[in-house]
Parts: sequence; structure tokens; C-alpha cells
Amino acid sequence: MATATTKPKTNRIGLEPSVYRGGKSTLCAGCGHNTISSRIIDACFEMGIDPQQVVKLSGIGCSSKSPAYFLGSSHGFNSVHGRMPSVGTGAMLANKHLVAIGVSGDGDTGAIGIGQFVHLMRRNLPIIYIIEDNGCYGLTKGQFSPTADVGSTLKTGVVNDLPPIDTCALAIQLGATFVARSFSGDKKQLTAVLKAALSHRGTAMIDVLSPCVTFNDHEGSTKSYAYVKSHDDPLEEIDFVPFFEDISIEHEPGTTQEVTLHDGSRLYLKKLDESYNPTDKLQAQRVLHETHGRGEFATGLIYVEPVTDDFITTLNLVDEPLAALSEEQVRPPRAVLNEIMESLG
Amino acid sequence: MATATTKPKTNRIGLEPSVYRGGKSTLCAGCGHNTISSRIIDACFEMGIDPQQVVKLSGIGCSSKSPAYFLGSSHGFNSVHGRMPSVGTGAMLANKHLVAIGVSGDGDTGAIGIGQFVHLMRRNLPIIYIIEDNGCYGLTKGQFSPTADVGSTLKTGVVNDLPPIDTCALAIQLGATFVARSFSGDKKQLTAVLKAALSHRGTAMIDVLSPCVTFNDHEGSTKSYAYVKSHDDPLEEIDFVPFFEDISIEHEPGTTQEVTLHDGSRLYLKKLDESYNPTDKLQAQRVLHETHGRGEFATGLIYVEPVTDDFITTLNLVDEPLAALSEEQVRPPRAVLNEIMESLG
Amino acid sequence: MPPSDVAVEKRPSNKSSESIVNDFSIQVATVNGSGSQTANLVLLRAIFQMGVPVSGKNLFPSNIAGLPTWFTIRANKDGYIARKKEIDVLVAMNPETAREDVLSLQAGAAVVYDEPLGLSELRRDLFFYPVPFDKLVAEVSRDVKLRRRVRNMIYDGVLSRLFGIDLGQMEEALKKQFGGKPKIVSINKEALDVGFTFAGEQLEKQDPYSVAPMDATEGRILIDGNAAAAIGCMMAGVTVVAWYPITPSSSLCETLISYLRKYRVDKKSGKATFAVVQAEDEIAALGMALGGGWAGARSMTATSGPGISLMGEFAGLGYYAEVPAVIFDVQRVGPSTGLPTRTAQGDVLSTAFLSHGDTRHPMLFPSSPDECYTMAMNAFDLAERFQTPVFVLSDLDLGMNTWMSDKFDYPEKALDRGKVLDEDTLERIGKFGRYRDVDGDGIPYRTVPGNGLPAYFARGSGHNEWGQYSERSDDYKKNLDRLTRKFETARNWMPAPEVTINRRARIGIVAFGTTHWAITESRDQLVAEADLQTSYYRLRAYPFRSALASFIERHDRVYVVEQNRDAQMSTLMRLELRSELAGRLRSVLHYAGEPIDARTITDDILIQEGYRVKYSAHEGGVPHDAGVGGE
Amino acid sequence: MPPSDVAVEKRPSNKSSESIVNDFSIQVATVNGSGSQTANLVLLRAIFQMGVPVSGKNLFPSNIAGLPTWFTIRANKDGYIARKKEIDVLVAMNPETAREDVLSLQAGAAVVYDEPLGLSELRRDLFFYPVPFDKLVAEVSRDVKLRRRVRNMIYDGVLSRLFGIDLGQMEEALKKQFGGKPKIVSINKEALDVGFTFAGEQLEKQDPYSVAPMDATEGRILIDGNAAAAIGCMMAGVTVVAWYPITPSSSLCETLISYLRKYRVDKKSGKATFAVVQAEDEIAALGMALGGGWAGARSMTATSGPGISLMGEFAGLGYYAEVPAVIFDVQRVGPSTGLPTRTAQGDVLSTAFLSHGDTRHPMLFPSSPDECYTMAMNAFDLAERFQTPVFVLSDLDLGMNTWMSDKFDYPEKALDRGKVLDEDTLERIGKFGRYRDVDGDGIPYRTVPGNGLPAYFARGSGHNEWGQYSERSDDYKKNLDRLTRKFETARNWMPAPEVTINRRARIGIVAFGTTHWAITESRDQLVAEADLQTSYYRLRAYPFRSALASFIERHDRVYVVEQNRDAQMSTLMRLELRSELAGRLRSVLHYAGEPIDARTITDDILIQEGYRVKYSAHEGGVPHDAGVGGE
Ligand SMILES: Cc1ncc(C[n+]2csc(CCOP(=O)(O)OP(=O)(O)O)c2C)c(N)n1
Ligand SMILES: Cc1ncc(C[n+]2csc(CCOP(=O)(O)OP(=O)(O)O)c2C)c(N)n1
Ligand code: SF4
Ligand code: SF4
Ligand SMILES: [Mg+2]
Ligand SMILES: [Mg+2]
Repeated sequence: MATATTKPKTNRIGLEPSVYRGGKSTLCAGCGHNTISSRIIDACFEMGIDPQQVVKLSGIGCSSKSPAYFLGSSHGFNSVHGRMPSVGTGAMLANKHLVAIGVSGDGDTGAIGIGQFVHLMRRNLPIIYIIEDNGCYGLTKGQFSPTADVGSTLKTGVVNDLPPIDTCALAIQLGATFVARSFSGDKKQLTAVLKAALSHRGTAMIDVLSPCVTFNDHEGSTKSYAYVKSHDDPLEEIDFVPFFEDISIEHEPGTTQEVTLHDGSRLYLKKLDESYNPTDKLQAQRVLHETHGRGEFATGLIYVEPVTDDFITTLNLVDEPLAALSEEQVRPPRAVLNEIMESLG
Repeated sequence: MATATTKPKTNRIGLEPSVYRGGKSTLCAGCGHNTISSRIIDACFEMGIDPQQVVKLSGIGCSSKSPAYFLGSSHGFNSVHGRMPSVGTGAMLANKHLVAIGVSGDGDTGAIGIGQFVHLMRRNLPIIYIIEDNGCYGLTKGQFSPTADVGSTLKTGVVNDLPPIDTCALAIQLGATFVARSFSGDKKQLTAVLKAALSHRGTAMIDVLSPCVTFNDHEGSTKSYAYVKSHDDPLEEIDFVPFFEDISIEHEPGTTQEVTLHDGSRLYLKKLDESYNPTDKLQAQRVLHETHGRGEFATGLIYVEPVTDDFITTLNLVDEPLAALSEEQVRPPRAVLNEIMESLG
Repeated sequence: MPPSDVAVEKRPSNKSSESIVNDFSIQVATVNGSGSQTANLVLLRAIFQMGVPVSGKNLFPSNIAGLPTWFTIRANKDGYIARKKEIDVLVAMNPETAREDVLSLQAGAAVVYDEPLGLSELRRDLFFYPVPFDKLVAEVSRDVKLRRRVRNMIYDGVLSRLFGIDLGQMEEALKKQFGGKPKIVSINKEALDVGFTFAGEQLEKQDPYSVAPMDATEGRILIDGNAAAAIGCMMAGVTVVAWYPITPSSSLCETLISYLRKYRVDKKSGKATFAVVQAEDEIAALGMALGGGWAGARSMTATSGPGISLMGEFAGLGYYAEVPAVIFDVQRVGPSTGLPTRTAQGDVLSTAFLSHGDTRHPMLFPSSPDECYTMAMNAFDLAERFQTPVFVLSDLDLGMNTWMSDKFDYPEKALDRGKVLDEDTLERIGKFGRYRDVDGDGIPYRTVPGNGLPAYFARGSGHNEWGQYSERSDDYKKNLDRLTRKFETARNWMPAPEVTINRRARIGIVAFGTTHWAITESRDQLVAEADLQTSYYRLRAYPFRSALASFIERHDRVYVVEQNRDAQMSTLMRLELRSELAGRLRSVLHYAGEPIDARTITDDILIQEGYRVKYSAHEGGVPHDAGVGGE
Repeated sequence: MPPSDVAVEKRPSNKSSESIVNDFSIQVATVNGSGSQTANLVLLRAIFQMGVPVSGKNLFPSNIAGLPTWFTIRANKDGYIARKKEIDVLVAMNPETAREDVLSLQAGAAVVYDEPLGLSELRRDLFFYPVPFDKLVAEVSRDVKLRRRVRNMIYDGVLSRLFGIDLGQMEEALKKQFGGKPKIVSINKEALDVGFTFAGEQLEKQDPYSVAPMDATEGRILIDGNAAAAIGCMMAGVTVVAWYPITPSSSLCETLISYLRKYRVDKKSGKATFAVVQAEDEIAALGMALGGGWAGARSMTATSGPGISLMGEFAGLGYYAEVPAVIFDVQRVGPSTGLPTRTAQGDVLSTAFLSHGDTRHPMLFPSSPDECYTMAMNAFDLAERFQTPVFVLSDLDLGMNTWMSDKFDYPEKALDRGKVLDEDTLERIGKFGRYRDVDGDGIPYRTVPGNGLPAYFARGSGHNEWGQYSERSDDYKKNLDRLTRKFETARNWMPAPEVTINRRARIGIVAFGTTHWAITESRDQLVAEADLQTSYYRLRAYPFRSALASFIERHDRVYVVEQNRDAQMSTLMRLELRSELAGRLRSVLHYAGEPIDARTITDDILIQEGYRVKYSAHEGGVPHDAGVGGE
């Protein structure tokens, strides 16, 4: 029981946890978004992601502010409302080696940004796309967002009449290759999902239920902390084994599914719903439909498909980042211009 | 065999077919869009729709021009690219008695307009939303649209790498209450679907495969007339019985499903795929997924749900059109202003 | 136990030498989300109820809770209600900013502060009043949550005592605020009393400031511009509202919704005479408004700069297809997201020309809640009369801050629904041509769907006067020239300017919107300090009236005062003025996010006029905070 | 059998009285989608190859097939290649417009027409040449499809014979067009011959027009502005291209794509040094360009007016967060959808101020393919140097029509990648502050993700010079003022104007973009017709250089000639000019969709200068067609 002076733990690439932290959060105390930032910090630290290769992207909203609160030594771009996908696309085209972490809100994505969301999913851009989902517009003081459930109420008592957009079902429908849902309050699951997302190449869409303690944490809300906590219906228990660790996990055959991700990391999904198979689109749609029908949230890795080429790969770009190409590489020689001029003369 | 001088047939409200025609088409000869205009003319004539109560709405594209070519005595609004849904929403709010027919293209809807499409479906606005789907941007000379299939080629030979957006699956996912797919070349099916749509209250989304004979009718295209014709996989045979006709159709139990629509019209769907049930969302998704997997087009009424309130109904508006309210109805009396002033004094 | 750092003997010697009544400003520095808004509004209202002219301005961050916020109340017997740069009384509740707040005060100011902050050692030239808030609030309640909620009410009690703000009026104000909730009123009242008693027993009045009853607010109301605009929209008979939340415009629609629910639902049937949609974005919001306008409804939307940027294409469609719609732009600081919770008049130029091609739009510029109310009604009338989108350019200062106002008059004029074709007119004009200029004023007749009159096909592409598609050059030019003519006609239908000609003045001032209040004060300062007489032209609309040129003609130099960097209104003026007149224009520009104040204008004009002015007081600062991210 | 309506004896008596060589225009009136484009380009190229200066302008409808289209070729020995209003030779192939086309000709014009149209009875004062196209094409092929394709080539043969356009050059041109497809060349050649022979045997030359070889095109090329810009982008080393199709900009990106595929794919690996994305709309296209620019790529997009309108919010973000990107705006007629296949210079004002708040953008105005090429390179350099979106405002006339041009020079200047921080600079400047004005020119240093230098957080909300979020007024103002300073610095980096001072001139002309060509001709007309000497200032960029003021100073009156209704460039100029100079500005405006012509300018200036001019020829009309709907 002697106290030992412990050096701060470093990760696989020799960095301390503090390197992964960001600025002091200015979000409300208790906001789910802050917890998600912590999980991103954990996952990146534990996976040994190089912060210099990370770009953090967001739109506008409380959620979209949060990239300022993690990975302080990474580049970030807090862009305009609902348009993070296009900015992220441009950045990845410029430098395909970047690790892109996008953070959006349910308003930012579901309302003004749903068009760019649809096309991002369809393109399978390599990016981790996190929706910090609180069913409302936090930053503009609590109006319903398009993920609010029918019958859910505002603090003022106003009732929502419109059906919610299920961003997970939508992403699957549109061809996303990694679709998960989690809860800001579920540390283990969320960290595992984030690590898996970091190991995936293609769009990793993660809808994280993230209660807004200021505007949407009351009784009538289906996105309150209490409601989500008691209606969280995990599909599986997730164990994540990173590619750089040589561990094998024992599991009963039949109950646990092993998925190998792009970088060689493995997922062990101990299914709680036995008939469920996260590599089957229709089953994923079914489970989302059914849990939603019961007023519950299916969480965990809902759908994964580690094979399809991501968007950047289909473009067949040179190995160096386009942004780093030299003049010689990007400006054709005199002969080319001459050839073109000849053809037009 | 004597030739009789026949008076032009009139419909239920005493109008001749010519009233339902529009201006001379300026689209290419043979364009699928023209055939669809003819079917809209047929359906409106046969259903006895009052052209003065119809509004025709569109975005921009060859398809979006077509409202000028049917129902020439109806009001129309050829708006801006991809934004017909919002214009239609405003119009229906102004006058809930209107019959709204919206025509869009696969580019107009699938690309720039997908955001408004998503929210229109979610709201279940009472409108017939027709996508004239040719897998390309006709008016800008044939570029791929987001409904182009993977592997489909341009005239120049360029191959499409991105997966198509299935607007029907998307609409169902988003809560649309009437979702159909048809083919400009299938007169019987398309007319029946259009009539059913006119009998539905809520969004009736109809994706009509409509070959672009100028830019997308070649060999490598999966939206050519020949390809669509040979890959058309009708889900059912549709018989439509309008509310004003007292006919009952005999059918073998089990094989034919009867659906009663909002205005009392009935649909008899003689199923070709026996396990299929167009009132079941998941089955609808499955059948779309599977036929698409086979490279085919499931056509017919894919999903219908005639019960849910449409958007205008949920707003609980007065009976007269809002646009027609008198000053007395919309300007509160002096006492109201006084009351407000008192509360602020 | 007396508060530890009251150090009476060290205070400025001019104590009470002069007493300053009804002419000072109080700034409360807190943290947002701490519930200080109630205490501040009670304070404001109590002074108002004492009959003293007052204004309240909230300087708040673009976040929800935990960041510095400053609420400034200005009481002024002469009715100057513009922002005043100098703070006379500071209530320092926020540890984070207290130091900087105190350091930026002018000598002689009073500071009420949370005792543990120990601010009194910072300066010798101020009057300090320490208050042990935590201790005092403990007397009010043991419930921690409740304590937090009423803690701020204690400073109201302290201020009441120190500055003679009637405690009874505070109680009234409290009741007004919490209408039917006697429990809440009573606990707040207790907090008030605790503060009042403490100040009476423990603090010695040293500064010169006090409030005394007047009768300058009789029959007036307190209201923010957004609420006023909302009332105007309701009274204008709006039927279709499509909106997307954005600060500072959200409260316009939210207030409108609550009024509509209360007053525009049929008592018998329970059915609404209006439709409100929270759209998916601003593009859709304007699309819905245009769809509604086209189909005959009185349609509107409200937004701020970023929304205006997104509305460009639809705005052009509205202009060219000639569809009525009303768009409120409650301006905030741009470019881009800029400072989303600060005020500006920066969208003038981009709104005037919003959309590509040869497009231009009428704009109205309210300067008071009363004008938010009347101009909302004007806007709907003008939109329908001219069949075009009409923009109302308010700003955050007007829209979200609390203003004194006369009570609003009930409208005497009937709604102007413009040239909607009816049977009689059709007979008179013969054939209906949607874009025919029958009356020579550039305004054609229109029909609306569903009413049985001749239909037409609206489009944003080329069309002739019959509404048919046309790519003919002559049709196109003819139509575009008619649109110019229509815009010219509109000129004289726009709200007229408010012009004050001073026969002795060689210089004129042009301003618009909220700048008006600082101008009023500045003109008096110019006379008082430099005997500089000025005339004043308050612009109320674009396109301008010809009176503008006449006004400039009368003066050697004309200062256009506006709250943006790029002299945007002045730019619009230059386009229309003869160059000789344009040459007389000078600019006074303010673009740092706080509402413009008289001192800034006065000093700037004096300098440009060649006077020497003493260096202005250092601006009350807003501290850094890394990594917040805008709205 | 001789054609039925050749009526030689009725023709104008001035037959051949004067012969007009290399100075006339040919207009081919067809229907779009009928494959006339090939015939027209062969005609154009043949004249070009004969060494005669030539230009080709296509007036086409916003639809795909079946509507009237006019292709006008102007051959002019003096090198005037602007549009000429008067048509000297009409080829009337379109039954729908033939009547109106013929009626709008000036006396003495020649008409080659499809015989069944029976046009010769319409007027007595023209030279008619009937050609039985259907009969002739039957000689060429029996295949109906093929016949349709080559039918138009017959009029090339006829014209060759009638006007002395070398048949061999036509063949050459055909080969150039159909490169490797000898079969197609040969059948077209047959059609040419049939026409040539027919004309030789059956038509008697009566009109005065003919082409004779010159040597004015040696070493020159034929190209459209969009292709030229595409080559410029490729040579500028563009790496990220995001676009959304829209006429008339689509062909810029489409041509660029084909060049990039050919010349920018690594020979060995087959991998690309560029990425092209067809975005889902213009908002996304600019978002991608900005994302790319932020991450260090040379990024671009291209669009037209409606796209510009949609890009407002992102443009403001680019300005304020200081992100490089190049945006081509190939302008078409607005407002709204307007006339989408007609040319205009109507986006000047809305682009300059694109976005809400205090935003402004640099713009370049190419007037020739050569400038499309060089300015594309300038634009990338300027965007990176000034870390801001740079707009290149071309137009449909320049972008989509065929122009003569000198061959393009290989760029001598290295790419200017601007102030991207490197280790050395970092050492020199000490601490990196993203928005610090280290060098006093308003331009800060930037870093790009992934290269290991200090990171920063880009945002559209308030920030201080260290790139930290800030809502402080002083930070905000300081930053905004630096942006102004940066814009001032940019002034002198913009492409310089092309100024021609005529010492005898009392009046000056300012123009930009494609208007240049009509100005050149008009200045000669002014001298020839009224001995009116002019100086000329061709603007090439915004912000303007100070030379603009000096130019105006030298002249009593300055005519700003532009292709829009609202005198947009003149407006921009007024903002910067002393009013005394602004007072000298006059406008010549043209906004009906056809490219501006010299006659219009000359007459307008003469009238404004107090001369009498004879009434201009009636404009060649574009007929009505109901219900097409724009693009
Ligand atoms: C174009 C535009 N419209 C509106 C806004 C105002 N706005 C800021 S944040 C926001 C909604 C944020 O909601 P969400 O994305 O759910 O984020 P949250 O705050 O709930 O985390 C809105 C509407 C804006 N910044 N820009
Ligand atoms: C904002 C905007 N961007 C681009 C265009 C150009 N544009 C016109 S139609 C069209 C695509 C039409 O495709 P689709 O909707 O599939 O209609 P189709 O012509 O194939 O029937 C485009 C991109 C435009 N008019 N407006
Ligand atoms: S308002 Fe809601 S979403 Fe925003 S920071 Fe506070 S708790 Fe989080
Ligand atoms: S281009 Fe295609 S879509 Fe357009 S009218 Fe012609 S065939 Fe139809
Ligand atoms: Mg949210
Ligand atoms: Mg299409």
C-alpha cells in the first residue's frame, strides 16, 4: 500500500492522454455532448491515433462546438450549419491520409443538413460521422429537431406531431457501411463503437443519444437522460480488439459474431437478440423498426460491411496527399500544352 | 359498320378530354416524360378532377417542364431546382382544397432536392409527387443523376461508381403513406397508380421510370427503354375502382388484396409475388432490396397506408382556404390589441 | 459583522458633492443560465413604473449557460435610451470578468459586488458596496436549487435601497412577471427584502446616483421588437408562417405562434386561421412562404444573416415571378457566423441585391417596437401590392432587447391585398395577361389558384406579358423594364422618412433603424458641446424617396451613420444620387457588435468636422474565451 | 429540274454592283438537336483556315431538341469578331422561324433556304437561293438516319460554292472534327460535294458577298472560353474539382475532366493527381472546394447565376475563415432562371458582396479564351495568396461560343502557393497565430492539416489573431479591419487593366469581359462616323486599381458599357470613386440576351453625346414558344 509516483501512461505511439484533450468546454454542465468528447478522447488515445493526422469537422450547434473540446492539437473546422459533409469531403480529397472525425447535431444533420448527409452516406466517404442526438435544437433554445419522437413534448408543453427521422435506418438504406447507435451514458459501448469506427475505412455513422440537460431533459421528452437510460436496448455486448494487440477472445459459437475490420482490428459481438446479424441490411432495418415500434432504442453496432471500397479509394488517387504534390506533379510539361494547341490550330 | 358522328366523351364533371390537355410539348420526340403527361391527362379526366382546383408544381429539368404540357387550364408553378416540395407545401397551406400534382426529375429530387424530398415525405403533405426518373440530368445533357445504377454508363462510356438512391425505399423509410413505382411505357399500370394517387390523402410518391431517349437510351444504360422494359417486374396487377363507380371486382381470396383509399375508391391488387403485402413496410423494403439485387425494377403499388393523417389535417385549419379568409377573419378586433397592450403596460 | 472591505475613508472626496438623479446606467455582470434575467427585468420594470425613461440591453454570448453576460439598464430623465458607453453602476456577480469589468469603469462609478471577489482593492476612485450574497441567500431558503434561483434577486433589493428604486414597484414588477405563481413571487420578494434590509443596515450611500419618480412613462409599454413585429404580423392577418430557428430572429416567430394560438383560433370550432411550419431550413422556409404567397395567402418567414444568404435563389424567383412574401431579417454581426448574439446593420447591401442577375428588393427599416408593429403591416400590404418579396430589416438590439414604447394603435387602414383579379376587373381589362402592365404603373394583375379565374403558369424563366414562356429578347427586355417601372412606383408607396430640418444647420445626418436613438442624443451633444446644429433624415425604406436628394441638397455635408463596416446604406444612396450630392456624403461606422452609442457618433462627427475631442472612454470589454464556437 | 422559285429577274438591281469580300455574317437558322452544329463548325473552321478572322455564336434555346437555334458566323478582314446585328447571309432551314427570319433581314441580304419553304415571295429586296435539301440528301444515302445526320452538310457545300469558301478547307475541317472516323468523314464529304455541285449547276451568284484567302489567322487556334479555362485550371495544378452541372458552365468542368484524365494521370501507376466530384448541388460543391482549400489543395468549382445565389453562405465563410477557393461563374441571363442559354454580365454586384454581413470578394473578368486560360492560373495564385475565394466571371458568350485566339503561352511563373507556414517562417515569426498580421499586409500565415506544423481551429464565428474563439468587440473589429487591409493589398496584385489613352479623346470608355470586342469595333465606328475619339480602359479585375481614377480624371465623360440592366460595374466603381469622378460616369447597358454588338454601343454613345443617329436595324427576332420552361 505504498504510494508510487506513476508516470502518466503513454499509448502505442508514445503520447500521453493530455495530448488528446481539448479546450475547456463551454457547454452546459451535464450536457451529453461533453461525455461524448471524453469518449472520443479515450478512443483516440487508446487506439494511438496521431492527432496531427486528425481533422475535426462540424456544422453549427452545441454539438458542433464540441470539436473544440477534444484533440486540441488537431486541426478543426467549425463550418456552417448542416454542411460539414461537404467540407469533410473536400478535406479528404485534399489529403486522403487524414483521419476525419465529424461531429454534428440532430438538427444540423436531420434538418438543414439532411441532403449532404444522404450524399455522404451514399459516397461512403472515409469519415467518422457522429450525431450528438438530443432530439432538439440546443443552441437555439430547444425547438424540436427532426429526430424528436411523435408525442414528445417541449418544456413549454407543446407536443411534436411529426414522425422522427431514424438516421441509422436512413444511413443503412443509403448504403453506409458502418452504422451504430449508442448513448452518451454508456461508456463501455460508446468507446468500443468509436474504436471500431476508427478501424473502419468508409463512412462510420454513429448516432449517439446525448441528452440536452437544459432543454430536453424533462418528463415528456423521449430523449431525456432517464428515458434513454431506461429504454436503451443494446443489441449485443461489444468487445473490441485492436489490430496491434494479439488477444483472442473466447466465445461460445453461435452467440457471438466476429467481425474483422479494415485495419485488422476485430469485433466480438455477443448477441443479445440471437436472430440478429449486423451484416444483414434487412435485419438491421427490421430491428430498428421493431425497437422503435416498442419505444426503445436499439444500440450497439447495427450494421457493418467492411468490404466495399470507400469513396477515396474508388477515385484511385496517387499515394501522396493531393495537397502535398509538387508543382512538377500537378503542372503538365510544355509538351502537353503544345499538343493541345496543335489540336486546336 | 356505319360511321357515327360521336360527340366527344365528357367525364363525371361534364368536361371534355381536351380541357385536360396542355401546351405543345417541347421535349424530345419519344421522351418518356411526354407519355407520363398523357397518363396524367387520362387519369385526371377519368377521375373527373376539376382542373381549376389543381395546382401543378415542379422544379427545374426536362421533367420539370412537363407541367406546362398537361392540364393547361390549371395554375402551375415551375419554381427552382430541387425546391418544388417547399413551394407545394406553401401552396397547400394557403389552400387546403387544392389538388397538388408535383413533377420532378431524378436529378431535381435525388441531388439538389433530396433534403426537401425527405422532409416532404416525413410531413405527409397531401400531394402527388411524381419523379420522372431517367437516371440522368436530361436538360444539362446527360450527366449521371443519383438514381443511376452502379456500372451504368454515359453515352461517352464513362461508368458510374456510386450506388443509386432508391427513392421508393427512401420514401417508405421516411414515413410516406403511398409509394409506387411505374414505367412510362406501362399505360395500364401507370394510369391505375395515378388514379389511386388522386384518391389518396397524404403524400403519394410515384417514381416513374421514364427513359431519356437522347442521352440515356443506349446499351450500357440501365434506364434505357429496352432495359427497363425487359427488367420491369410488376408486383401485382392493379385494378382501380373509383369511388363514383359501383363496381365490385371478383377475385380469388388470398391472391388479391383490396385496399380502400381515402376518397372511397378501391384498389384490387392481384399479387404476382404471393408473399408480398403492400401495407407492410418491412416487406416493401425487402422486395425493393431483392429486386434491386437482381437488377430488376419492382413496379406497382409498393406501399400504401391510407389511415395516417396528412400534414394539413394535423394543423387543424378552418374549413375555408386560408387564402380566402376575409379581413375580419384574420385581423383580431380592437379588444385583442388592447388586451395585449394592457399586459405590457 | 460589517463587510470586510468597505473602506469609506479612502473613497473619492467628491462624495455626494453633486447628486445625479435619473441619469445613469447600471450594468449587471453575470453568467448566462444563472437566472439573472428575472432580476434584471424586475429592476428595469420598477424604474419604468416609477415613470422614468429607461432601456435595457443584454450583451450575451453565443452559448446556453456558463459564460459572461452583461445586462445594462439606462435610466434617463431626458428620454435618451440608446446604449451609453460609460457604466455608472456596476453589479459584479461574475468572478471571471469582475476584474476587467471594474478596471474599465470611469472614475466615480459605483460597484455593488459579491463580497468574496474582494474587488475594492483594485481601484481607489470608485465607490464599492460589497454584498455577501451567499450568506444572505441562506436566510431566504435552505433549498439549494431555490437559492440559486433567487440569489440574483438580492441585488435588486440592494439596488432598491442604494439608489432609491421603489421596492413596491419591484414587487409589482415581480407579480407582473410571475402572474399566477404566488409562491414564486413570495420567495423572490423575500430575497428582495433581504437585500434591501442588508443595504439599509450595512451599506453607506456614497455615490451620487439615484432614481426619483417622474411621469414620463404613463400609458407606455415595455416590449422587445420581435414581439412587436409578431403583433404586427398577427394584425396584418398573416396566414402562412414558415420559419427556421436562428438567433436573433427565433423569438419573433415564437412570440407570433403564441399570439396566434391565443387570438387566431376560432372560438367555436377550435380551428386555426393560420398555419405555421417549422421548416427544415431557410431555403424551404422561403419556398413555403412563396408557395403560400403565390396561392393567395399572406405569407412570411423570419431569419437572420445566414438565412438571408441561403435565400438568394428563391428571393430572385420571388422578384422575377412576382410573388408576394414578407421576410424579416433580424440582423446580427457578420460576415459568416460572425458574432451571432451581437447586433449589426450589415445585411443592407446583400439584401438589396439578393440573388444573381438584375434583382432588387424593397426593404423597410424599423427603429422602434412601434415601427416593428406598423412596418410588419406595411410589409404585407407592400408585398401584395407590388407582388414581390419585401424585407424588413430589424436587428438584434431592436428585436431582442427591451424597449419603452407608446401603446400601439389599432390599424385604421384596411388590408391592401393588391391587384388580385376579380370578375369586374377582368371585364374592364379584357384579356388577362399575368404580366401585362394594364395601369402603367408596372404592376400587373394576378390570379390565385382555386378561385375560378383564369389560370397562369408561374415561372422563373423568360416570359411574355401573357405569362407564356418566351426566349425572345424583346419580351425579356420589356418585362425587365416593367419590373424597373414597378420598383419606381414602389418608391412612393414606401414609408416616408422622418425628416427634421434645422434651418441653422450646415450639416445633415442620415440614419436608419436602431441607430436613431443614439442620433437623437448625439445631435443634442453636438449642440451642447460644439454648438453644432444638424438636420436629420431618418430613412425608413428602400427604394428611397426623392426627398432624400432634397435633404442632401440643403446641406454641405451629410453624415450617414450605420452599424456596419462597409458603409452599406451609403453605398445604396450613392447609386441613386447625383454625383454632386453623393460627394457630400460622409460615413460614421460602428461595427463591433454592441449597439451604437451617442458618444461614438458625436466624437466621430466632431473629428470629421475638424474639432478636437478628448479620447473616448475605453470600451467595456468582453473577455476572451477560447473554443466556444458560434451559433 | 431547276428550283421552282428562283426568280432572277425580280432581284435587286444592284446585283454585283459592289463586291464585299471578307466582311459579312452568315446566320444558319435550324432546329436544335438536328445536328447542325457539325456543319456550322466546319463552315467556321474552313473560313478560319482560309486565314480570315472569324467568330461563331450560337443562339440556342433552353431545351434539348426541336426548338429554333441560330448560329451566326462573322467573317471580318479587320478582325472585328463581336456579334454583328445585321445578317448578310441567312441559311433558312427552320420552317417555324423562316418567315420572321427573312422579314427581319436588311435589304440586299442573301437567303439560302430549303426550297419547300417557298420564301422568295416574301420580299423583293433580297437575293434568294432555294435548295431542295431532301432531294439532294437522297443522293447521298438511302439510310434515313444517316440522311438526317448529313442533311445540314449540304448547305456547307452550297455556301462553299456561292461564297467562295474553299471546299478543301471544309474537308480539312471535317477531318479535324471526326479525327479517326473516316467513314463519317467520307459520307459528310459526299454531302458537301452534292451541295457544291448543286450550287454550281443550279444557282446563279447574285449577292456581293464572298470570302477570299488572307493570312490573318496563321498560328492561331479556335477554342471556346470554357475549354480555355479548363486548360488554365489544369496548368494551374488544380487538385480538387467539385461541380454541379448547369448551363453554361458545365462544359468547363467536363472539358477539364477530359484533359485531366488525359494528362494528369500518372503514366506508371495509372493513378490520378486530381480528384473530381460531381456534387449533389452548388452548396456542396463550394463546401467541398473550401474543405479542399482549407486542407491545402488547389480547389475549384464552376457554376452560373443560380449556383452563385446558393453559394452565399459558404462564400462568406470562405471570406471570413480565410479559405482559398476558385469559383468560375459563367454568367447567363438572370434574374432567377431568366434565359438560361443566353449571355449576360449580370452577377457582378451580387458576387462582389456575396453573403450577408460585411463580405467582399475579388473578381476577375476574362474577355477572351486566352484570358480564360491565364486568369484561371491567376485565380488560383490569388486565392492562395490572399486565402480567400476568388471569382472568375466569364459569360455564356465567352464560355460556349467559338473564338479565335493566339496559342496559349506556357506559364513562366511558378505557382504561388501563398503564405503557408513552414519551419523557417515559424522560427522567424516566433509564435504561430492563424490570424496574426505579421507582415503588415493583412495576410496571415496558415497551416494545413497533416503536415505536422501547429494546428488551428478554423471557424466562421468571431476569433482573435491566435485563432481562438472570441466575442470581444476589439478582437472582432481588429480582425475585420485586417480583412479590409488584406483586400487593399489585393488591389495591386490583381491583373492590371488594359488602358489605351488617346490624347485627343475627351471621352473614355470602360468595359470588361466579352464587351471588349464590341468596344474595339465601336471605337472605330465612332471615329469613322462622327470623328469621335475615345480612350479605353478595359477592367480586368475587382478590386480596382488606382489607375481607374486617373483614367476617369483624364476625360470629361466616361461610358461604362456592360451587359446588364442595373449598371452593376458602374455601381461598384461609384463606391470607390471620388464623387467628382463618379459624376463623369455614363452607362451603356445591354440586357436582352444576345452578345452586345458595336452598333448598339456606337448609337447609344452618339445619342448621349448629342448626335443624331438613324434608327438601328430591327433586332433579329427570337420567336415565341409557349410553355418550354427554363433550365
Ligand atoms: C443557416 C443557419 N440557420 C440557422 C442557424 C441557427 N442555428 C444554430 S444551431 C442550430 C440548431 C442546432 O441543433 P443541433 O444540430 O441539434 O445541435 P444541438 O445544439 O442540439 O447540439 C440552429 C438552427 C444557423 N447557425 N445557421
Ligand atoms: C441551382 C441550379 N443548379 C443547376 C441547374 C441546372 N440544371 C437544370 S436541370 C438540371 C438537372 C435536371 O435533371 P433531372 O431533374 O433528372 O431532370 P431531367 O432533365 O432528367 O428530366 C440541372 C442540374 C439549375 N437550373 N439550377
Ligand atoms: S443547451 Fe443542451 S445541448 Fe446545448 S450545451 Fe446545454 S445541455 Fe448541451
Ligand atoms: S433530353 Fe432526355 S429527358 Fe430531356 S426531353 Fe430529351 S429525351 Fe426527355
Ligand atoms: Mg440537437
Ligand atoms: Mg433526369
